[in-house]
Amino acid sequence: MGLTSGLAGLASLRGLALAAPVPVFAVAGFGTRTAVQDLRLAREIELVDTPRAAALLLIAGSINPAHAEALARVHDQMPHPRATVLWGGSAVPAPFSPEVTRVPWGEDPTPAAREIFRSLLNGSRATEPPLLPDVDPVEWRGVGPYGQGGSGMTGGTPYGRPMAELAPDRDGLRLDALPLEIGPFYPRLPAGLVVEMTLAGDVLIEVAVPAGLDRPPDEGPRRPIPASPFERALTEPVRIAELELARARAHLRWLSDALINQGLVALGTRALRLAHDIGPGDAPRIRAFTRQLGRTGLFRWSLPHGQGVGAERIAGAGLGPLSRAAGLAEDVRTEDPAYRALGFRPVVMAGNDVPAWWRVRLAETAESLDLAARAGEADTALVGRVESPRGRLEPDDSPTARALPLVPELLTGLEWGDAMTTLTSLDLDLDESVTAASPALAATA
Amino acid sequence: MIPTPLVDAAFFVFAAGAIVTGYRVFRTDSMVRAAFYLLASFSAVGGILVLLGSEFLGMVLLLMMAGEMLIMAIVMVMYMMNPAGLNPMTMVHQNRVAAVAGLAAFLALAAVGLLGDFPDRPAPQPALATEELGIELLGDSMLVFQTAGVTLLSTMIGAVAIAGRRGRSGSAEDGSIEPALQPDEEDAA
Amino acid sequence: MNVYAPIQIALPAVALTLALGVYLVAVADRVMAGVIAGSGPELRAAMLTPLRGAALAFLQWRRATERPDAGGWALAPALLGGLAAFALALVPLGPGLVVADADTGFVAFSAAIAFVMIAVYLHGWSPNSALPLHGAYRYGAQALSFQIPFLLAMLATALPAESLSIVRIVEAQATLWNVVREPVGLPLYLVVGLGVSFWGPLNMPDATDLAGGTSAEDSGVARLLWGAARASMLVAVAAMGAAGFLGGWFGPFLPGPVWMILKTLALLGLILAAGHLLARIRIELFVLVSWAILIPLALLNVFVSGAFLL
Amino acid sequence: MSTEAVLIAAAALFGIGVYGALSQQSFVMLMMGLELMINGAILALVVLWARAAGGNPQGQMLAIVFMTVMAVEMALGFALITGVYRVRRADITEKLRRLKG
Repeated sequence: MGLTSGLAGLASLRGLALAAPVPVFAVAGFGTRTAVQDLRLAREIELVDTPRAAALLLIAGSINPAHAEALARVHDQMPHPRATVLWGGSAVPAPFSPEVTRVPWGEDPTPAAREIFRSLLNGSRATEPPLLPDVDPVEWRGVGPYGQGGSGMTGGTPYGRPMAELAPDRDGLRLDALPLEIGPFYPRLPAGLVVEMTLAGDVLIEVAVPAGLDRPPDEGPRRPIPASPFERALTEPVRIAELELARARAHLRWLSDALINQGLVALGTRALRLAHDIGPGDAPRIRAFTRQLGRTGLFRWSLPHGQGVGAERIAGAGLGPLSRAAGLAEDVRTEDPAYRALGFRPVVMAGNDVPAWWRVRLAETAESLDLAARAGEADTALVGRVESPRGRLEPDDSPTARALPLVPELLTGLEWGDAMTTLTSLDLDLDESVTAASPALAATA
Repeated sequence: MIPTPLVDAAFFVFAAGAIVTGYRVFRTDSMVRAAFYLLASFSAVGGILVLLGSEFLGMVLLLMMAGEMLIMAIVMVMYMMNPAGLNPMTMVHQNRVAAVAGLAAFLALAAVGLLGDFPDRPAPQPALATEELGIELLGDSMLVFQTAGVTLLSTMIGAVAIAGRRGRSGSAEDGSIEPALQPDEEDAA
Repeated sequence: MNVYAPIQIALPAVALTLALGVYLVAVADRVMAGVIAGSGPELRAAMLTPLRGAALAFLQWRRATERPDAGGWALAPALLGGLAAFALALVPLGPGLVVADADTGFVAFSAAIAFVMIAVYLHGWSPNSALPLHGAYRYGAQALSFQIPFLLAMLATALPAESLSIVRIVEAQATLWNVVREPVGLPLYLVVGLGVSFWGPLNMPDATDLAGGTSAEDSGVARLLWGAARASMLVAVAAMGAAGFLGGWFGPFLPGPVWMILKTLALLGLILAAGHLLARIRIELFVLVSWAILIPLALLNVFVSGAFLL
Repeated sequence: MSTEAVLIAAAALFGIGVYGALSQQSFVMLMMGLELMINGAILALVVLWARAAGGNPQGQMLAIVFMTVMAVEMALGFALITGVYRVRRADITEKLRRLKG
C-alpha cells in the first residue's frame, strides 16, 4: 500500500467518523434535567454513560459550585480529541476556560455540537488540555523503605493510595472494605446527587448522603425555565388538565431513566417518546405499555422485593407514590375541592417496596391522563401546596428533601444492583428541592 | 495431520511458555497476576497434552483450570493483606533451601528422563484415544472413576463444613482465640 | 485433532465470518432498538452508524487509568475475540465443511466458555478502577454459577451422538433434532449463551447500573474491540446452538450451509430480541436459580436423554 | 518433540513447584506451588502414556485421578484457609504456631 492510498484511507476514515453521531457526556445543571434527557431522542447525538466514550462534554445550565472540581475531573477523563460545550447557564465553572463554546438556552445544541465535533476531527480546533494538575492525592515519593510511600506490608499510602481497611462482611469474615463515592455526575443518578458508600464485596455496608446537595447555584436562574405547572400551582390556580398531563409526563420521564438502569435502553427511549406524545385520554396506551413492561420480567426478576421502609416510618411525610405504595392514602389532591368534584381517588397499594412504587407510578400515569381528559376547563382550587409527581410540594418544603434522609437506611445492606435500582426508583429531584428552598419562591407564596 | 516441524515449534513455544510463566508465579507482587501466570502455565501444558494426542485431557485441564484460577484469584484478593502488591514484599522463607530443593528435584527428575530407558510404543490416533479412555472410564476403571466422584462429593461437603460460619462443631466464632498481629514492619524486615 | 482446512484458508474464513457476524449483530441490534423505541427501523442509519462509530474509535486516543495493568487490559479483548474464533472454528457449516473437527469438540467448546470468565475478569480487574472491578467480580459470581448447567445442557447433546465431536453431534440429528429430543436443552443453552456473551438480561459485568461496568474505563479502539469481541462471542454461541440443538445443516430443499446460516441467524435474532425485551435479572436471584433450579433441571435433561437411548 | 524434551519440561515445572511450595509464606501461594508440581506430574504421565505405554488407557485414567487430587487439594485448601482466617485472621504460615483451633 503506497503512501497516497494510505492517506486516502485515513481521509475516508475521517470522513466516515465525521458522520457518526456525536458521543456526548451530558451533565444536567440546575433546572435542565428534562432538556438533557430529551437529547436521548436526538438523532445526531449519542448520549454515553462514561466520559471515556465521549468526544464532547455538554454542561447544561448552572452547576453547583461545590461540584466544579468533580466536573473538571469528568472533563479530564475524556479521550482526545475533546471539547466542552456550555448550554445555557450564566457562569463558567472555575477550572474551565471562559472561552468555552456557548449555546444560548432555548436553542438546540445539536448543530453546535456537530460543528465542534467536525472541527475537532478536522484538526482545525485543538483538543482541550487537562484542567486539573496531575498530582497524587497524597505525597508519597521518597517515603518508606523502597520510596513507594508505604511501610511494611499494609501500612502507609503506597503510591499515594491508602490501603484498604477491614470490615465485617455478611458471612462473619473480616475482609477489605472499599469506600466509594458516586456522583455528582453518575449517569444513573439525578445530576447533583452524591452518595458516599462503603462496599464489602458487592454489599453496601455504610451509606451516607452529604449535606448541602440542594444548595442553589451562585449565579444563574434559581428556578427552572419555564416554571413547572406544579410550581405555579403553589401560587395560582392552574388547569387540572395541564397539571395532570405534566404529572403523567414526569412519571414517564422517571420511567425512562429507571428502565435504562434495568438494562432496557430501547424501552426506556420508548417511555421518553411517550412522554412527548401522550395527551389526555391516552390512558389505554399507558396501560398497554405497562402490560408490555410486565412481560419483560421486570417485576418478577429485576426489581428487588421487600426493600421498602416501614409505613409507620413515612406516615405523614407526603412522599407521593412512595407513601401510596405503603398503603397510606396521602395525596394533596384529596384536599382539593376541584379534584373531589372530578371524583378523584388516589391510587393506593400495599406492597411498600420497589415494585409497588413502580406499579403505583404506572397506575397514576394512566389515572392522570384519565383525569386530564375528564377535567375539561377546571382549575385547581387549592393554593399553597400541591401534589407534585414526587409528593407534597410546599413553598419551603419538597418531597425530595424529605426523601433524602431515607436513602442511607434504604440502601444499607443491599447488593449494588438492588441499591442502584432502589435509588433510581425513589425518583429524587434535587432541582425541585432547590426551588422549594429558594427564598424568592417562599416570599411570593 | 499437522506437519512435524510445526508440532515441534509449537511444543517449544508451549514448553517455554509453561516454564517461564510458572516461574513468574513466584516473582510477581500482585496476587491476581500470580493466579493468571499459573493459569497461563497450565494452558501451555494443556496445549502440550493436545500435541501429545491426549486431546481430552488437555481440554479438560483447560476447562478445569479456568474456573479454578478465577476462584484462586478471588480467594487471594479476599484474604491477602496486600493483594495488589502495592507495597513491595518478600513473602518467602527459607528461600535458599527452597531454591536448592527445587533445583535438586529438577536435576534428579531430568536425569531420570534423560537416562531412563523408556519403551518406544506410541499411542494410537487421538480419535481412538478419547474413545478408549471413555470405555476404560466406564469399564475396567469404573471403580476408580466412581471413587473419584465420591471423593469429590465428600470434598464438597467437607469444604462447606470447614469453611462455613457454623463450623464442624458450633459457630466458628465461639471460643476462638485471635492471635496478636505482629507489627507489620517486622513482617517486611 | 483433524484439521480439514489448511491454515491459510481456515484463518481468513473464520476471521471473515466473525467480522460479518459482528457487523450483522451491530446492525440488527440497532434496527431492533429503533423498532422497540418507536423511532422505526431506520435501516440506512442502522447500517452506517456502526461503521461510522468504528471509524471514530480509531481517531480517538486511548486513555489509561492510574497504574493499570496495561498488559492485561490489552489482552482481555484479544482473548475474548480469540475464544470466539476458537469456538466458531469447531462449528461445522456443512458435511465436511469445518475448520477443526476436534474429537473432543464439545470439551474444547466448554473450555473456551470457561475462559470467557478469565477474559472478563481480566478486563475488569486490569484498569484499576472501582466500577470495572465490581463488574469483574459480578461476572465471577455469575459465570461460576452457570458453568455447570451449561456443561450438563451440552452434555445431553453428546449422548445421542455417542461422541464429543460436534460433527457427530450434528450427524446424530439427521432424523430428529435435539431441540425436540430434549426440549429443556435449548432454553438452558440460550440462558447460558446470554451469560457467556453477557448480553441483555444477563449483562451483569457491563451493566447500565455500573455505567458500563468492566468497559467503563475503555476508550477509543479498546472500547471498539471489546464490543466487537462480545458480539463475536454471540455469533459463536448462536452457531454452536444451531449445530447442537437445531440440527445443524439438516433441512429440506436448501443446501446444508444455507440451513446452517439461517438457523444461526434465527438464534441470533432470538438472543438480540431478548436483549431488548427482557429486564436484567438480579444477580442474587440468578445465582440462586442457577444452583437450585438450573442444575437439577439440566441433570433431569441428561437423565431423560439417556433413558431414551436405553 | 522427543520424549526426553517433554520430560525435562515436566521436571522443570515440578522443580519450580517444589521451590514455590517450600519458599512461599502465603497459604495460597504455597498451594500454587503444589499445583505446579501436579502440573509437571501430569505432563510426565501423559508423555509416557503417549510414547511408551502403547496407549494403554489406564495411563490417561491415572491423569484423571491426578486432576481429581488437584481439585480436592484446591477445595480443601481454600476451605481450610477460610476456616483459619475466620478464627485466627492469619493468612501466612508463620502466624499459625499452633494448629489446634
